[in-house]
Amino acid sequence: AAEYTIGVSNTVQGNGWREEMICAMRAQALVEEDVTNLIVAHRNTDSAGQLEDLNNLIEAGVDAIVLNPSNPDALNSALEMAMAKGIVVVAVDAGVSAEGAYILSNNQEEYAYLGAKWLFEQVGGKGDIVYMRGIAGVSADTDRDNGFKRALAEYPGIKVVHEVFTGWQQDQGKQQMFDFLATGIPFDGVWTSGIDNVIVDAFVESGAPLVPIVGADNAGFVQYLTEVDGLTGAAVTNPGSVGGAGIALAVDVLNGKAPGSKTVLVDPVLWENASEEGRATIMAAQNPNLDPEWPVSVTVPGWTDYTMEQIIACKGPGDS
Amino acid sequence: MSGIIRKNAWVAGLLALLVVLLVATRMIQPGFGVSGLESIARAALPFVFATTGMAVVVIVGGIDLSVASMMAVCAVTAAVLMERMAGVPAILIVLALGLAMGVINGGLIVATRVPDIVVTLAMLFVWEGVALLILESPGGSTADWLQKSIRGSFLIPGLPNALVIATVCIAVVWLPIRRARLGIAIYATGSDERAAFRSGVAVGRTRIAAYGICGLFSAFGGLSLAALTGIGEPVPGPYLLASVAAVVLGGVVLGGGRGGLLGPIIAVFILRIVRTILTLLAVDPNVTTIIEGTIMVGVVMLGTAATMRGART
Amino acid sequence: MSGTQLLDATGIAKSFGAVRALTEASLHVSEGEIVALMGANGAGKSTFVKIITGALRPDSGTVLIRGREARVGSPAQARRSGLVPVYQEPSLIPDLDVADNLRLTDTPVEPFRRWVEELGIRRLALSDMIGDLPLATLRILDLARALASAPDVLLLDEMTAALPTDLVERVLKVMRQKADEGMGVIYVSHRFGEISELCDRATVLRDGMSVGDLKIEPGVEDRAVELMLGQKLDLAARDIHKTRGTTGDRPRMRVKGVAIAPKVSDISFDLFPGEVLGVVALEGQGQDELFECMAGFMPPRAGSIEVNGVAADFRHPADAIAAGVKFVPGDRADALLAQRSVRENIALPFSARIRAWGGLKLRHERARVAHAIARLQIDTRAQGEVQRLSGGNQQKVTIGRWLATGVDTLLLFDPTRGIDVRTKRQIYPLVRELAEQGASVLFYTSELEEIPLACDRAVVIFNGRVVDIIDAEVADEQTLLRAAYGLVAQEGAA
Amino acid sequence: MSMVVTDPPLVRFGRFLRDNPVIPLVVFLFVLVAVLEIMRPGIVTPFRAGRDGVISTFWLGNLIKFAIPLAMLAACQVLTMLTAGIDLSAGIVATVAAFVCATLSSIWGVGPAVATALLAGLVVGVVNGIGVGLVRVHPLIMTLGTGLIATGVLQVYQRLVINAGSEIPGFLTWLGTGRTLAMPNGLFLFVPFALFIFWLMRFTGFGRLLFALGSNENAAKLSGVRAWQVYVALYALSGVIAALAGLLYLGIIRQTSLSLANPLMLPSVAAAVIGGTSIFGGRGSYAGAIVGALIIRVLDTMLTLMQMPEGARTVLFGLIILAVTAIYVRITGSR
Ligand SMILES: Nc1ncnc2c1ncn2[C@@H]1O[C@H](COP(=O)(O)OP(=O)(O)OP(=O)(O)O)[C@@H](O)[C@H]1O
Ligand SMILES: [Mg+2]
Ligand SMILES: [Mg+2]
Repeated sequence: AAEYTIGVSNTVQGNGWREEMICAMRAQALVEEDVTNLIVAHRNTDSAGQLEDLNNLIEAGVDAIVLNPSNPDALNSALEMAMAKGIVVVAVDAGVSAEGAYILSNNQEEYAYLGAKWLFEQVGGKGDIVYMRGIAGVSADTDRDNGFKRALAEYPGIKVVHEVFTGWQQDQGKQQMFDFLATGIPFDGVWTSGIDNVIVDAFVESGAPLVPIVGADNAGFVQYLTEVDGLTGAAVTNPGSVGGAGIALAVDVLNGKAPGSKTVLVDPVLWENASEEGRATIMAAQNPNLDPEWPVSVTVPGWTDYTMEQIIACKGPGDS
Repeated sequence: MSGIIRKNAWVAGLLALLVVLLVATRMIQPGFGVSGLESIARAALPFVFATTGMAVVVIVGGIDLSVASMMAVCAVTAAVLMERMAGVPAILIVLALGLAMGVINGGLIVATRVPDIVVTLAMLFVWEGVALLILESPGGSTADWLQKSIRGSFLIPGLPNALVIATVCIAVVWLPIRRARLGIAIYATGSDERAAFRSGVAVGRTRIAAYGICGLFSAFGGLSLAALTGIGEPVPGPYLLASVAAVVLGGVVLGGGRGGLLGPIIAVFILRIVRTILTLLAVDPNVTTIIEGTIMVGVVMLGTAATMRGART
Repeated sequence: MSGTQLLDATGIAKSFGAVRALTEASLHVSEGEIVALMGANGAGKSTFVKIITGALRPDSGTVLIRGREARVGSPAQARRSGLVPVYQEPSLIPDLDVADNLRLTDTPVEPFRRWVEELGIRRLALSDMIGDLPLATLRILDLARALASAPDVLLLDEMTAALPTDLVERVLKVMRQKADEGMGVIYVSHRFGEISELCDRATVLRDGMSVGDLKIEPGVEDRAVELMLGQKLDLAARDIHKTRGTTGDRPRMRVKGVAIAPKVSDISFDLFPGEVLGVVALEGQGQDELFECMAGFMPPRAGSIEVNGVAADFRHPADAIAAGVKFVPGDRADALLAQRSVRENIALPFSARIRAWGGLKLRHERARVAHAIARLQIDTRAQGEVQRLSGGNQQKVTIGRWLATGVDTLLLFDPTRGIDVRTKRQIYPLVRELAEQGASVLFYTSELEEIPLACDRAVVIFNGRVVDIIDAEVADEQTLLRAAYGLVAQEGAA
Repeated sequence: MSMVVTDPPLVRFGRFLRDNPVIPLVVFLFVLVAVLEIMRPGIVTPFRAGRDGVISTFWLGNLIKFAIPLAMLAACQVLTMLTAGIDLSAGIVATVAAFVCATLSSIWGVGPAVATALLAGLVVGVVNGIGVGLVRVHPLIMTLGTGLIATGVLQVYQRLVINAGSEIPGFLTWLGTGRTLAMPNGLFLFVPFALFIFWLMRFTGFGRLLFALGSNENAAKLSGVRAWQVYVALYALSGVIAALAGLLYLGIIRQTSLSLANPLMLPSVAAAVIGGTSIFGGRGSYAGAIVGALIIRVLDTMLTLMQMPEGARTVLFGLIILAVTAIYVRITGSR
């Protein structure tokens, strides 16, 4: 077997989704027999910091780089240099504009569109919605906003009464929801960008009647969809395990089995608990033992090869 | 006399540490050479500017928590302007903007008599908001030549352009000031404000000038961000804490009056190279965080023990 | 002696919140005239000087410079108008070297150098950091800097308080000489000797008000004191009750062959219970280091210190305090919590030990503090923050702290620095009283006349060595000064 | 010798405000609340009806509930700032404590989990104290460094417990989400805590020493204070307080996260400085910091409810913080 060294670059630390992504990368690298070494650069930083990490990975002589880009356009200088040196570049989760890079991306615009559309249908095409976004000025948030706006345009009866940025922080989101509830201004549904189960808690704790809530497939929220009385909601999948798929793709490319298209979009799926079959899907997907911030979709069928145990162990090649 | 020796000993120690780290990098990765140096210099660029700006205000006895936010404002402004106009006037506008933001910070501190840390904490939010108002999400673009200028090492063979540019910018701004009365006044104000006032220093104006310089360096920092990424990002990067850490590591005393710019700049390179080494060694990223924290604390501890600074409290 | 009037300040008033520092202060000085500004601690002298030189704004009043009304908004402006101060606190920048400090005030270097030498400081490089220089040198540099800018009127606020005798002599000489050349001098001091030697006239302040203008002539002291205090005070020494304590044979503290880098090479003496032992030395003979060493700030390089016959190995002032040795340092800025109240400053040692970290014993504390305040007559009008007290009252607080805790051994480093006559007259008996109650006091003073007044014996230190131990009864200024210049030792050696 | 004159009432009132600097702050808090009530009529009134005539929530209770952990972290800042220090590790310590407690509860049980969480805070605090007090590292660098180290350790730790699940101890949920007489149960923890801090600062020898070290360490040394002892105790206390705040926050948010309490870090510094604590040491008041925490929370609510671009909200937040402190400084004449 070949002996590949793969470099990983990620710019958000301390968030369940990203942690799962890293663990999926490790687990996939472990089961890929051609990968002998995985170098992970994983910290909180901006695009300039990611450039630094990418350059360091190039210096370290990796064969492929799998990155979750902080921005589609900002990293081109390093990515082009990498590809010029024959390094395979795979962007996961979001795309990059550098020519020649493989993109294995969660379709963020679709993610928002799917959930919003379901929500607007759920409230009957007419009503007041709370729109809880992520971090202002960050690419992923902008993509999702585009999807949300697209759905909004299709439902003229829907009005956004509150729009707020949670900063993708649990405490912020919960506190903001308390504030909205306190104003007494009624609303009919909540769309969240993944800060979801604390929103349900806010309703329950303040004794307010629940309204339909859209969240992500985080373990905590998915469990709430099965448990909480009177909660109608939907989880849109946004698998962190796409990172594992990225490793698999990189190895394929290194082994000369490059796919036809450079861009592979992993389209999200929506699980709702309003219908019988939806509930069945959710029951099958949920995993109460998982860290509540982790997405329950721990594998990407057709791409990843590791087992549940392996991703939870979170060990890569060379880790003891 | 001993003060000068103490100061220089600190900088010399840092320099020695930097050399040791460079040698270590070379040993870990025999291929590490000009291109590696070049990429470190480039990565260090925004940190260098943030740190020099911070160092100047710390020397005057203040602190500026809004550096990273001001850098974001400058970066997005540069990216927006360069879509519309030529690069050079855009750069001049950005530099003027940085200076203006710094002067506003300083002016507010002097006018309201609210402590530096509070004013700049508030301005951290203000400038961050301004950046978002200028550009809602990452975008814009920067002139091609600007992006190219900080790459490679064609200006002086072997010396990374980024390093040359940083040196020139800092030298052009700081050296004349340091030599002039304003430089002395900045140190005097930071060292003992009352004595400075009694010695005829216009304390308020000196302070405003120092914050203005910090704003100017933030503008350089913002420009370097725009040059690195080719776009403008309205979200402040991790430059605040990093610059405070580098300033203190570099031997500038929080509280003012003591230290120079060379030490903090060397400290920036030390912190950057440590990260490179950890990546080259493929250290677990979580352990990397632990090691970075330990090094930061450890170096200051060792330095304190070795030179017995702070003996005069 | 009446040239043109250089400065005429009338009706100056200034309040700090509820405290009226000045109510109606006036002062004038003419060419070639040296005017003493006198007043008890807290009378408002420093405030007056600060107002004239633009460091503070007056609430009301007028300042005329050469007969024309002047608005002096800042010290820089004052300097340009020819009014140059030397404030009570050093005003040089600690983190700059001498040269940069000069540039800051646009002071020409050559005249400065000349004045520094003239004033008796020899080893000074322009590259020396101010923060590394001793207090006395700083005072001289402050003065030299002022002189170098060739002022019309020089204002000296207790310039000599921190100076040893030899340097004081130089300063007085230079002042006299400059006055003869036509400069006007306003001279703030609590030392009658200096005033009668130097000044032509004295303006007396009491509670912020000008209460009189005196011509300096023999016997004027009593009148001045009466004006300053609003009451009569006997200046003679006879009311100081002096009985040699029950010495016994065992010294309380024994200093044996102590050497401290870099200045002290060999110092030995015994300090007995019930005795006040004076220390006489010129500037920089090692007395600072000796006191700091005895107080636990630094260990001796050689030799030993014993307390009650037990070797004392002080590693921290806390060790010294535990052994009953308490220290009042020379620089009050070192000893005070500037922003805290008088009470907290005095009560500080009560909380020092971990055992005392719990709840405060407020009643006990209040009583002790009140006692100390009363005993030292501290003017507590501005007691909320010690930094608002006048210089002299701040000094008293540093002593009051140890009166409140009670003392075995007290190390006083120039405790009467900047303290007015009346308070001095209170401090000598106080020291005697402590001795009578069995305490031992080591008493360094820069004013030699205090030695016979307060002490039983005096150790004279020159060049890091004890050159003589003199009985206070015979210790007149002449004798002490000769010894302090090391003349005794040389004769003895020859 | 009595020169203290009686002044006109206005001057005396000014002085009264200066001596009781919390009062203008409280006034400002009420002004903000009034503005909020005008913006959203009815929000402050405790019982109010939603669309279906159902009581929706108690805004005041929520305000206090979320202000409590912030005020507790602000205590870390006030205490350390008294000595001219700062504790930048407090937010991370709180996060660590919450995470450790939630994950260990399902493995070891609640008691040991809570004890371990507090112990983690103590350990970080003691390390800070040793660094600051014995090795004399600047507190800003020391606590920044230990904060980084703690973050790294937490990340390593979380990988060991990914599938351990998490459990929020019942009493924390009760403290965090329960109400008694419309007031959050968190007050049962906070009121004694605040009283303890007041007592500590005003009426204990330890409190005196904090002020003393902040105004002049040399003077404290001269009086026999061994500064390192105070620093070690101080930072250890700060670490434990931060851990306690983290536990309470866990009860409030009922969700573990690797960055749970980190967003409270800057606001806790802001609350302390708005409340009149000087970062240069020697001056500070905990009552002020509590009001500061409330002000920040009210501002948060106001801005959350305003419909405007995020950038404008952020600008406004900064400007209001600046305005509050500027007015405050003007009234109290202190810096
Ligand atoms: N900043 C201030 N705030 C409050 N009170 C002050 C302030 N400065 C001075 N005072 C008060 O004004 C009065 C006059 O003080 P000043 O320093 O002028 O006295 P002084 O005559 O110089 O005394 P000394 O001989 O002790 O130096 C004192 O009661 C002092 O407490
Ligand atoms: Mg005075
Ligand atoms: Mg004074």
